[in-house]
Amino acid sequence: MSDNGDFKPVIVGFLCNWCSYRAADLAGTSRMGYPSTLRDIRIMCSGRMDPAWVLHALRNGADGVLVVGCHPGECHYVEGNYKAIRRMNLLKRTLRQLGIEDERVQLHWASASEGVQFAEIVQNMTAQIKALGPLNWKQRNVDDSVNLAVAAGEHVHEGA
Amino acid sequence: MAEERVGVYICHCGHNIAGTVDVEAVAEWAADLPNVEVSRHYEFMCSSLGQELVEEDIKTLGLTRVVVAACSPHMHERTFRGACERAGLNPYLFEMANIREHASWVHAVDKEGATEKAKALVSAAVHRVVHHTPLETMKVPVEPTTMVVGGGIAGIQAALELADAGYKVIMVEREPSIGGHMAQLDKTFPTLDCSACILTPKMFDVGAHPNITMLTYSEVEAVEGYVGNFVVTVRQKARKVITDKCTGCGTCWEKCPIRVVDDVYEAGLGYRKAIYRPFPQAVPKYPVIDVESCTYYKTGKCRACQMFCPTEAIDFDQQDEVVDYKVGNVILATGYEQFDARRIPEYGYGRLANVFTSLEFERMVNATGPTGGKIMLRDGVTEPESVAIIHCVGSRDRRYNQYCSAVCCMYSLKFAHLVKERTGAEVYNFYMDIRTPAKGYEEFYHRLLEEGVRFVRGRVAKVTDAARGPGEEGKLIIQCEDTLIGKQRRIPVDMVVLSAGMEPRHDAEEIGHLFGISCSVDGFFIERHPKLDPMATMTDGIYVAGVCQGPKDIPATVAQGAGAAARVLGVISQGEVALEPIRAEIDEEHCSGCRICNTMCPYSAIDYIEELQVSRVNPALCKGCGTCVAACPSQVITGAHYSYDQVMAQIDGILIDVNRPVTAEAEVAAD
Amino acid sequence: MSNQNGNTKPKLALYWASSCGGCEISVLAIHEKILDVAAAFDIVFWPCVMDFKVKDVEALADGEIDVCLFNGAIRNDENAEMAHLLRRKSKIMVAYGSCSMEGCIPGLANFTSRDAMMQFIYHNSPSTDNPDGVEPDPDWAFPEGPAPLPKFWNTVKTLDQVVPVEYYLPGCPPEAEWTETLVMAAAAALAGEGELPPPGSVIGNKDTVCDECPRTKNEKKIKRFYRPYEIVPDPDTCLLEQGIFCAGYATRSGCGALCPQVNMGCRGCYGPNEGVDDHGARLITGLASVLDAKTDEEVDAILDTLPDPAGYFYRFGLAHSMLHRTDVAHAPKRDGN
Amino acid sequence: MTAQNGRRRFKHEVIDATPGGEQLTLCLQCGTCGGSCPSGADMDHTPRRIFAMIDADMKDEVLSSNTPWFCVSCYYCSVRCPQEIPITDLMYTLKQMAIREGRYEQRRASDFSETFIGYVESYGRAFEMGLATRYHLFHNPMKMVGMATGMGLSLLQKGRMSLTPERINNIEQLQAILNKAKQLSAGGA
Amino acid sequence: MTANANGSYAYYPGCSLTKNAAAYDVSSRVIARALGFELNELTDWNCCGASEYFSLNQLPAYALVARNLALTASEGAKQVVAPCSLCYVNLYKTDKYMGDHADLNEKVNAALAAGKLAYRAGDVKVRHLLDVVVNDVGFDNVAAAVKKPLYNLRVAPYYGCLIVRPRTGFDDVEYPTTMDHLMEVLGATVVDFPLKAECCGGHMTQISDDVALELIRRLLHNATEYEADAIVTVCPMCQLNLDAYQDQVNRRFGTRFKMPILYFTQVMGLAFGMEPKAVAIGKEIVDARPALAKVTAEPPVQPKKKRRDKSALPMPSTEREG
Repeated sequence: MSDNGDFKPVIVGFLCNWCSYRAADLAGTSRMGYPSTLRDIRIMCSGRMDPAWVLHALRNGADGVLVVGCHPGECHYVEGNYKAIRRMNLLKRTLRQLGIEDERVQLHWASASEGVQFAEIVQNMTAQIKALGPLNWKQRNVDDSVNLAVAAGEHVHEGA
Repeated sequence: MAEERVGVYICHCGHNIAGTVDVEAVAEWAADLPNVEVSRHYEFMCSSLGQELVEEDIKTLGLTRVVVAACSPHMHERTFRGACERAGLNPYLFEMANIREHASWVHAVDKEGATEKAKALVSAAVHRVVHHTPLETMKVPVEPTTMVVGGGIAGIQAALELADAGYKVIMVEREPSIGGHMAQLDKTFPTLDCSACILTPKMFDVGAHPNITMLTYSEVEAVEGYVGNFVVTVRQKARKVITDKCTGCGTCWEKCPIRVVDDVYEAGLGYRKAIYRPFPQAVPKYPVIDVESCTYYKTGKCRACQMFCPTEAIDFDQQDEVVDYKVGNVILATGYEQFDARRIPEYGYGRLANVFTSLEFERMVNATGPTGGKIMLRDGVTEPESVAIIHCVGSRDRRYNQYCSAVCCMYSLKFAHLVKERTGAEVYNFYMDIRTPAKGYEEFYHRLLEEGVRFVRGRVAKVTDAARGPGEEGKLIIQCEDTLIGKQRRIPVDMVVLSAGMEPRHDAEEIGHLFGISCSVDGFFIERHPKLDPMATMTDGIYVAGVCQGPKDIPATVAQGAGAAARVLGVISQGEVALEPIRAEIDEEHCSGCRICNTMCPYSAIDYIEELQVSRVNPALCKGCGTCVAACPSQVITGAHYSYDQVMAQIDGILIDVNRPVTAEAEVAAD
Repeated sequence: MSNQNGNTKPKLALYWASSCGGCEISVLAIHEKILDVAAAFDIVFWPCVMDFKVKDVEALADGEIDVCLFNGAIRNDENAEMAHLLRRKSKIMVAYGSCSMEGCIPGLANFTSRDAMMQFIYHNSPSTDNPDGVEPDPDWAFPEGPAPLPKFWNTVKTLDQVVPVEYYLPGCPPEAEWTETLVMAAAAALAGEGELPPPGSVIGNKDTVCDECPRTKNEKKIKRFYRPYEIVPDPDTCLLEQGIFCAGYATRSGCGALCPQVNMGCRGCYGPNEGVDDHGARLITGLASVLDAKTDEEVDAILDTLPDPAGYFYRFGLAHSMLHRTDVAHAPKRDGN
Repeated sequence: MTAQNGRRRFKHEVIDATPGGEQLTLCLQCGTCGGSCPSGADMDHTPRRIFAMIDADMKDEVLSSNTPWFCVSCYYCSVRCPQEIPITDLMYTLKQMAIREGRYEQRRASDFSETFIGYVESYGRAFEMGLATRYHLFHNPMKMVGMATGMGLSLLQKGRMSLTPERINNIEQLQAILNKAKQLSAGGA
Repeated sequence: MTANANGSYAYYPGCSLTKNAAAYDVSSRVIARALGFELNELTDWNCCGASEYFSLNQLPAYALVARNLALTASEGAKQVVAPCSLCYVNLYKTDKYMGDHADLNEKVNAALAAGKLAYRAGDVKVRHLLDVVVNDVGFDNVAAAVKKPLYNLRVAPYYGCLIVRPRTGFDDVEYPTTMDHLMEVLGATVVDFPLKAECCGGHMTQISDDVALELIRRLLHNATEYEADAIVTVCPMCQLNLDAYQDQVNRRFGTRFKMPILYFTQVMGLAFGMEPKAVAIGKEIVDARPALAKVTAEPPVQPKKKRRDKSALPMPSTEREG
């Protein structure tokens, strides 16, 4: 696989307040370096993760979406992460059919003490997405600049 | 929304942020974001001057929203919410962007990337904050009674602290007596104090304290409510003994014809009767009938205890009692179980008679134990001439428990000392590392070296009775590599003691579930913060003390018990607690009653209202995780402070530069 | 409006772009009320029913049509051209029915590409008999002169992705009562006797099908899915609870829960309920939430009994979804094309 | 993985060539392996010590030691290792590396393996008689005499040793598979 | 028969069973017939490589084994049975590692593809014959087939290494007991044999006499100490080392071991009432006849249970948690 040169992926992260956000904090306090590709959003629990957010992020320029929760069995809200497992699994099955590679949407676990593991997750995902290349969903599939091969169609709806 | 006036503050945090992130560029860039009224950068936002800057702007510029980009919200969210509140702005109209832990500290080698990311995070906060709504915390009074679950030394310490401070305590203990594992021990390291001598007075105090209600032979069945207002359902198992009549004279167990191995107090090394008091100093002093073993419950005959009881205290028909208790806080001190050494077959426990576990050995050396404190082989008569003590049994072993049990090195040294002192036998310690990190511990190790105890550095590969030649006949042979020599050794001994580690209670996870807290990978309860808040848990009002939170020795357990009590006293003295307003709410008018959310809530906060065919959230029970919000297929459940729209806006903000690189724009702005 | 100008009745246009024709029939399903419509409106364009020509529309002044009921998705140049033309000529543009509102069944083409579809239809389908490998040629010229065919688009669009739209009428096809509501409300408003809802409104209920569905709902835990032929469902219990995929929980009501009432899971033709951005996202989250599984493996075991999830979740709404279409270059090949 | 200076560390070569080999980084030097090993007393270095030497980049000493060759594949060390290191498999890796680098000087053990494999590759089946004769002729002709008179004779008499090798039908298929595998294995261990 | 409804298995005899351990092959087929399950020999199977191929080059070694798995799967069999522990562990390990390590799986399949074969990990369940006998046939069915119980024959069940290690899951890795129970069911007296899962020396007989003969000596010594009449094995390598090298051990250490080494299937056949020849008794080098002559028609008299010594401390129960 190629590393796609200078391409720097943008990964939108959703971190649960209790484990993974703290793992990211710990990676910080321990000064563990990882690529600046991740831009994270704090949610209370991975069980809050709404599939629409993943779709929205992918459509609007993210090259990948990372959700990190507490380890199964360790959820602060007892079993929110089990719901995340179910929703992300079904979402990924659906996205696969829509042509979004598995590596672009990942669910991982990191306890509050796993700063190292958190940094590794970001590193690995960055490398995987770099290998896949930019997603560019909006330009390629919504605005149709790539897929709409029929030139005649363009001026019609551009003019609307 | 369009009229919001947002103030943005970028913190330098000295060099911590400004050394990596170009804070000036970020502030300048943020000024052009939609709705931003003012964008500043400042050296230390958390300082009183930094906070005043925010307060001043709210007052003079009429800010309606505030964004501070600084450290983790876990560090200073509360600080800046306070600043907003002081200036008359609802504290929930504030949002924090974490550009220290999540940017400058992790991207120190990539200043450009760190700056770019800081901009994205600030933009996310700005986009999000305009969707915030004012929220009010809910204040609820605190019930001053505390429940302590577990009557070992951790629970005893916590209960006494609270009771002495003048508050009621309900102590729940599963066994017939309080005392826990400490009551089984003979001597305690490193001082070699007699365990009973220091524990018994405390047990007595618990039993006699006017502020303590002691529920022994009892288990928690259900927990409802929230901090300050829990209702805990406790099942008091039937002792089959009327405690009001019983004098603890002991006639019943003397007369009882059924003898069974005592797996709990005697760790399987001794016997008790079917009606028994676990040990002489038990608190309370009343016996219980073990209905599994008692002849009466099998055949309807015998009744020896009843016939001989001078006070007619035996009641074969006594039933369990289930009672609800209202408490404000709970301290879990449920302790540990010893690692089952049978799980390591190569050490032969259960197969080779003279392999003992450490708890068996504790009972053996205890003056009140089955051998009266004499160290002897399983035959009960032969004194060993050589003893091997194997460290790290079931600990530091990925096949079982990865963690170090923290106490085995020290108690193994204690055993070695006791063997030397009482038998003069040759003692070998087989260890990977000797860990003695506390007051007086290393000195104790040195004392053992002086006493001539032998130390072999090597984890034992196996214990066998298969002799290779005459020198090994009739012995247990320890086979290991002496790693300091680099050679295999076979050392014949008479007795082997396995220093088995500590494990979470087998039902720790269920207990955690009852109280709404979780266990870590190793099975111990998770504390709120491993360093700064080791007594509290993520569930308000639930505290942990002792080994149930992680392996520790008696001094650390006592300290944590007292610490947990102090944390509870703090809550009680405030009189009321504020509940975070982060909760879910269902728009009943548009709820279609599909009931998909009904099974989502781990706290059973969602009720289905049959007559209206809609679901409803009980705000007092809701903890705000949002899993029902995410589940709602018609999107009519709103999660306060983490709403769908707020996060959507945050995504828009976080991706603002993807089509137009921020760095390029920053250059333009800087020009 | 028109009425105030004189005695002329308001003008109504109906057009059929890329769709099956069901919407046209659904207009007639308002039965005798069609007479009221005819009485209230002057029908200026309805090529399905009467002989109108494009030049008749072109001849109208801009904005002269009061209401245009436009059904069908935008699939090719012709659809788009007509959408633009009717938009220009109409005051109120109504996306009528699921195709024009969400893309509907024609929008399923967005799971594949124009080229792959042409390949399948004209070459590979089992029933194709095309020994010369002929494909439609948009620039075909007869000896008499050029006869251009409208060009097919790679991506099917909804009406509002091509032109601005005032109102939406969901359904495949819309239920008669809502057609009636809309047309009569428009007539009344044009007569100055009432107000129309704000532009952008969907004419229909705000809740989901569950609201109208008479089946008993319980707490849900799904252990596996069944295709309709694999199971005889209990007639009184929620179908989803019985493992039959039913999109009712995340689909706008208004149909009266027609499908669930005849033991068939709702297919979702009314699209998402009020305020929802992406129908599929809500179907995914709701369904996944109630799977009886705690590990990825357990989830897999259950979901392996639900083939083609994207097909279930975007049966009607793919063209209108957040992602719009499949990125064919990275998607697994679909059967047949 | 590479070391800071760009040279691949020996440890990582060993890890990469072993399925599950990454566990090696977790070695606590406890000695359970060395204590468990049936032939540990006769090894130049116990497995534990070999791991310490691997970590110290003592490649020559490791590959020329008899330790991996004295491994009897009993897997006691693997199942007892508290860090779940696949020690037996690591021994296979070390043998393989020693052969490739021509490091192991006591050729006896590696020759036994090579002779054995030679038959498997040509016939698809092991051939005990051929193995015994060829191998011992080279290393221990005296033993051949013993073979012929003592144990070998007993086995022959009892009909437990065959004088001709058996060949599988589709030997071409097997050879194609093995050749491909060798090629892949050379490509990147 | 629980695990395999139709009682039919692919059978992988392995090279040893074709010649040196033909007794094992013969007796395995015989007892299978007696117990009503089918062993269908895999067509054109190849050598598993023993431990030698793994020493030389691991990837071809896995590919070599995987060919057998692929052949099994292509014959439509779901389970393959190997009586030889070394074959068993190689098949078992290859299947498991291909499942656990994606890289290995990919390369092995690339190699198989060169022979127009493919194998998906998990498609074939690898079983040892002992596992099939105790778990699929079950002790009750074995007991029903016993016609001549082996009363008073004292046997030391010897499992060796590879039937239980690395964790194959069907018996304890350190102290297996399934064959002990099996022997009890056959009427034999089972001696506690602490070295039951220790190494027989494996290929060390070829590399270092010093190491190998000592390992063999320990086993013979221990079994003799426990007054065993015979050692019962589940592996041709163990049988060969203990049987064929016994003479050398005696010569080197001055011992006088005369311990017959039998396959468990031979012992089963005898208990099922078969003629010794039918289960290839006589192929062993240390004569088993004197030991077999000890079998009596009457069961041994059980020694009276000694009254528990009052002073003795209770033994821990042998039940294991979790």
